[in-house]
Amino acid sequence: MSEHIMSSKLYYGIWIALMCLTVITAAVSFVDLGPFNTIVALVIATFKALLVVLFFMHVKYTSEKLTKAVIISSIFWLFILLALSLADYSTRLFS
Amino acid sequence: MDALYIFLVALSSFMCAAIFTIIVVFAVRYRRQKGVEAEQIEGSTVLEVTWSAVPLFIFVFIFAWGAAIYFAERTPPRGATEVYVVAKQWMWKLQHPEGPREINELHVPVGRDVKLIMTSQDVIHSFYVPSFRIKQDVLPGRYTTAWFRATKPGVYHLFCAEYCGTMHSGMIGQVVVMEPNRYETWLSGGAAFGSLSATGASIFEQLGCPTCHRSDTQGRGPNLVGVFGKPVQLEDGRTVLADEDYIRESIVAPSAKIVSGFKPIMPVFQGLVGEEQLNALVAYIKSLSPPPSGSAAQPSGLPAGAERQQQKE
Amino acid sequence: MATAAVMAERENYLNKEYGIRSWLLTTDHKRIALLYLISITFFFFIGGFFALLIRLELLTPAGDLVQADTYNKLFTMHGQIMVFFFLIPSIPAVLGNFLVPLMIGAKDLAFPRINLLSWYLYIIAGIMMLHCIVTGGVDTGWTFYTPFSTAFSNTKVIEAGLAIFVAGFSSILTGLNFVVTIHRMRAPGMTWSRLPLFIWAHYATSIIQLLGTPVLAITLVLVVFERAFNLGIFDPTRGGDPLLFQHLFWFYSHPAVYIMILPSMGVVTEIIPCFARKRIFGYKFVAASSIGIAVLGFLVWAHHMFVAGISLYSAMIFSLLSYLVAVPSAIKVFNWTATLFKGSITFSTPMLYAFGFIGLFTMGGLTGLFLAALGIDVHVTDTYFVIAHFHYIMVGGAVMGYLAGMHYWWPKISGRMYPEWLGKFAALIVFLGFNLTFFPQFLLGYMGMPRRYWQYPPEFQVLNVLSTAGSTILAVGYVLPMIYFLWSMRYGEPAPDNPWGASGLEWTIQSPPTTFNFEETPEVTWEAYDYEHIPAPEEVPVER
Amino acid sequence: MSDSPIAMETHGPELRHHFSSVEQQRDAASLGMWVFLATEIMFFGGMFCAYLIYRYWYYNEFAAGSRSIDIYLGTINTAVLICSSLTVALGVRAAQMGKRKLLVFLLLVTIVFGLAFLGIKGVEWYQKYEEHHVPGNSFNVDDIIHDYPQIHIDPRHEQIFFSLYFAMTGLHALHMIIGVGIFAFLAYKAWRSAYSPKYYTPVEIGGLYWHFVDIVWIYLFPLLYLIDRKPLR
Repeated sequence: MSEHIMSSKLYYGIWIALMCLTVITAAVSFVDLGPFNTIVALVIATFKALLVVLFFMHVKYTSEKLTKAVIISSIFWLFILLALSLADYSTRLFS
Repeated sequence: MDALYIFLVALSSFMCAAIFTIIVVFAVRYRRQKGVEAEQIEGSTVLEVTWSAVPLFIFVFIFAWGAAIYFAERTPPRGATEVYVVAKQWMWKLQHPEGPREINELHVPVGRDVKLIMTSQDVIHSFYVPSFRIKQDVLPGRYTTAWFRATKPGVYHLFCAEYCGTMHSGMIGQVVVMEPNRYETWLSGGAAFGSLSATGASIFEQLGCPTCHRSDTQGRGPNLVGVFGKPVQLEDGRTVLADEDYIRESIVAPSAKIVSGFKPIMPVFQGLVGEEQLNALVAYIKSLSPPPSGSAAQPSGLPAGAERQQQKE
Repeated sequence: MATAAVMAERENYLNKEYGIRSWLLTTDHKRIALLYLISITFFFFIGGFFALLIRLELLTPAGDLVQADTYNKLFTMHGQIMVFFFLIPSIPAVLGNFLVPLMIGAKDLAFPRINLLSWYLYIIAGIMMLHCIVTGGVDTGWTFYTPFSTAFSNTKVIEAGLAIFVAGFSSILTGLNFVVTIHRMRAPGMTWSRLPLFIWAHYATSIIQLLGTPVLAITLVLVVFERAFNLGIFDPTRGGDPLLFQHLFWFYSHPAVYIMILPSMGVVTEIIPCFARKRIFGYKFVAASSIGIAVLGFLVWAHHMFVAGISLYSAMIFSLLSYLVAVPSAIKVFNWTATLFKGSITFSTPMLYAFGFIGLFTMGGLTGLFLAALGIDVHVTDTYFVIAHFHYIMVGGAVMGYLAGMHYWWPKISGRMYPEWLGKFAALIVFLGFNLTFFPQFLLGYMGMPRRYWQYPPEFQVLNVLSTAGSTILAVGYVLPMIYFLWSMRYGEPAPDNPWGASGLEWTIQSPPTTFNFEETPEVTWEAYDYEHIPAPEEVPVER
Repeated sequence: MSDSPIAMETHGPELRHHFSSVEQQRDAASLGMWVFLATEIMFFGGMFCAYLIYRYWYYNEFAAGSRSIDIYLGTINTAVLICSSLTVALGVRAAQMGKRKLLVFLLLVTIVFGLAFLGIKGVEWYQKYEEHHVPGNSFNVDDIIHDYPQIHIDPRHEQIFFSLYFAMTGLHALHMIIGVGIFAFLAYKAWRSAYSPKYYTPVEIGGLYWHFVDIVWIYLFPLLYLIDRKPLR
């Protein structure tokens, strides 16, 4: 799988990016963006998670499609759970 | 819905019969015989697509039919008589708008639309009258509704259909459907209970609600006249419909949805008023709005003895 | 017999080592399969005993045999044991464990020690469950509906919940092992389109186990926390929502039905081609329908909640999706039937069970159409109609498939043949007993008898008596195979390597197999079910 | 295990009998961990589902509850976990390159970060305990209600927030504890020279687990700590 040995510089770069994003997300939460606060927080979290998955967990360099399939399908199933549950909760008021 | 049921029974019987016949015919016709080799067949995409698509069309048709029935079952007609139901382990309590209260027994006249507004005091129950084809879970903490129109006089089973503890199977009762004139007699044999909304009105007074909820715009609380069934603008910008659940919530947890322009100062009545009193209050507040059509609560002075008065057919 | 002597000399996984340690510390997938077989049989008979008590209580309308509380515990524990301790591990953990490596040409599952761990987890869970039963039991229904389970029941909800939590992990580990094994351990040439459909079915099952079970696990954790620490997550008096529990519970528990039925379908898909001497009709569609069921099965859970107070619109969505999942099941039934066409059919015991499976599964599936139709569901849900429906699927389907598979592979597992006439007789008894037990329950349900009733109005009695009578016949039908399987282990005819003239790698090796299954890794050059190249049983030269 | 003569001659001690090659074994182990992580996503997913629905219903209580948690401790803890992920990634790299001492050192540093995280988490929980914010019989949020007179707060709904807060952070902490255990085992084996550039699969899949636990926290942090920190109107 990860025959590829990545340079430690890249690891430090990712680490700096993650630390910066952490500080940014904490700081931004004190600014009133209306409904965008949540969106910004989640976008930053997703971006951080992507960095970890792609670089620290080597998914970017793996030739294995299966790993990506596993990740995508687990996210898809989580989406099923959340979306179809919310389908009930968000329409209860109408009926 | 019985038409759909019969259709499905017929369809299923047909499919079962067809598949079983085919299997039996194949099994006999192609049983092992000396010198006869099996013929290898790969499969056929045309056949596969056909027998996927045809059932799918039938299924969508059944779905649409079933959904239409469900929609009708879930949408009470305007002007239905509203009976409040409180379920508890292991008993049904029913409150008529005219005032009488019953336990494990519901008297209704033939041909009248009856809407049930139900809640539970403890666990989940389910109001099930097999003969009327209605079933609805009764949940604690909120209202669910069901409706029916009885077409034939008689005594029908009322079951609890959601497992609710030790005496789940003892939580049964009956729905007594009467000719309208006998129903009137039954009603007039009842107690001197005021109508449900009148009871609600007196509870409203007792709890001191009118000090704030005045019928002008000067009260510290919103004016409740005409509020039911209308959208309400909330303090946080949202708009909700003032239905039974909203009124109920505004009594037990008043500050959850504050009406725009008011302060969250109303005391919490959670635990201070029981489910039946709550129902009465809700019925009273509903009566302050002009009813959609004629049959809402009327002031009444019914004679004594309505509750538990039994008139078996 | 000379053959017996020869057989006895051959080393196999059974006689290689003796002693309790060699079993309890084994990492051989075949031995673990047998450990599972013994443990699930034990739980099957406990669950079955409860079922008989339930039926006896319902013989009369009055609640006279047991107390109401006892009755409630009986149906609760019958459900929990049968679902979590018998049906879910039944085919995957016994036949799947035994056969998945054999069928794909592997020496073992990918993680033998995790496989053993999963059995130990199962046993720990089983002991917790038994302890729970003997110290008072639990009465919430197997569904654990809140707030009854969290705030009102006075029984051992926490212990039962934790037992099922642990059993869930056992199930997850089995599924994980299968997925990895099927991906990574296939023999050279064993491409995806050459896999036996039994493997496809287990692959689909494993997907459900992996992605559904954790949701049940976390839900039970929340229930246990709520009960233990007095929280309010599912309690409406404290702002919680009991329907949220139902959503999370059924997110697993509906797909769990497919955990039970898919492996059975896999078994039947092996048996029918073998005894019809034919390639399976429409291999690709049968394989795809397994995966289709696994995926679509996750989209339909709220059809258990049509009268529970969910919104009108989501009920419509879930009803429509429920019909979609019926399509792949229909495809399978049609393909099995088509496979018989122009075959050369023999009526051995496994084939009889397979026929029984198709019949009962078809009825179970068609009655599912009733329940998915919103308008009708309102009337028949939570009645005996539902009981009958899911017993047709789970007992008529899953258990019939399990018995079919046990008979089919018993020669491979034990190296002995069971008595054929007794097998056929038992198959017949099971089929008749089953229908007599459960068909009347469809009628009861339509007449309006609610489920979980300890006493009932007298007009329902006749059908209940029929049902109880059927259940005793069914019980005999289940005890018989156990007796003759045990008998055959000592006295049965030694089994040849391939008694049925079946295709598949598991039949190319000796019966019973050696510990590492294959002397050398096989190279697969043929398609699945190539019955034109395999001689039927009599034509096989006698084993010597 | 090794009594099959065919298997014996072809492989070293780390290859188990039923695999035909080291690559096959490593691929199997790696896929196994990824599949396990998929189940973990669904495990946390159930709670995320509950969180989502109650946050949608009881936004005020969630916002106020979120404010009452110490954001500085939360941010520091996020940073600690990110640092630990870095040391894990560098550790896997050290294993790939066969630097035994560096590997042991990095694994130990990871454990220290893990324990630091748990310690800070403990401090945070202790604060909540002192403030009677732990759900249960002594639960009391009068202080929160007093702090935010502008918004209405229902103590029962506040309790749901804190129930979810403790359930989610608690299960995450449990995963951290298991992770520290795994890494202690890995460090011991690494010190005993069990790993080499040819065989470092346990380090790699242990690392995958650790990164996953880190990712869960990356989501828990904004969802629990940062719901609404903006100045009150």
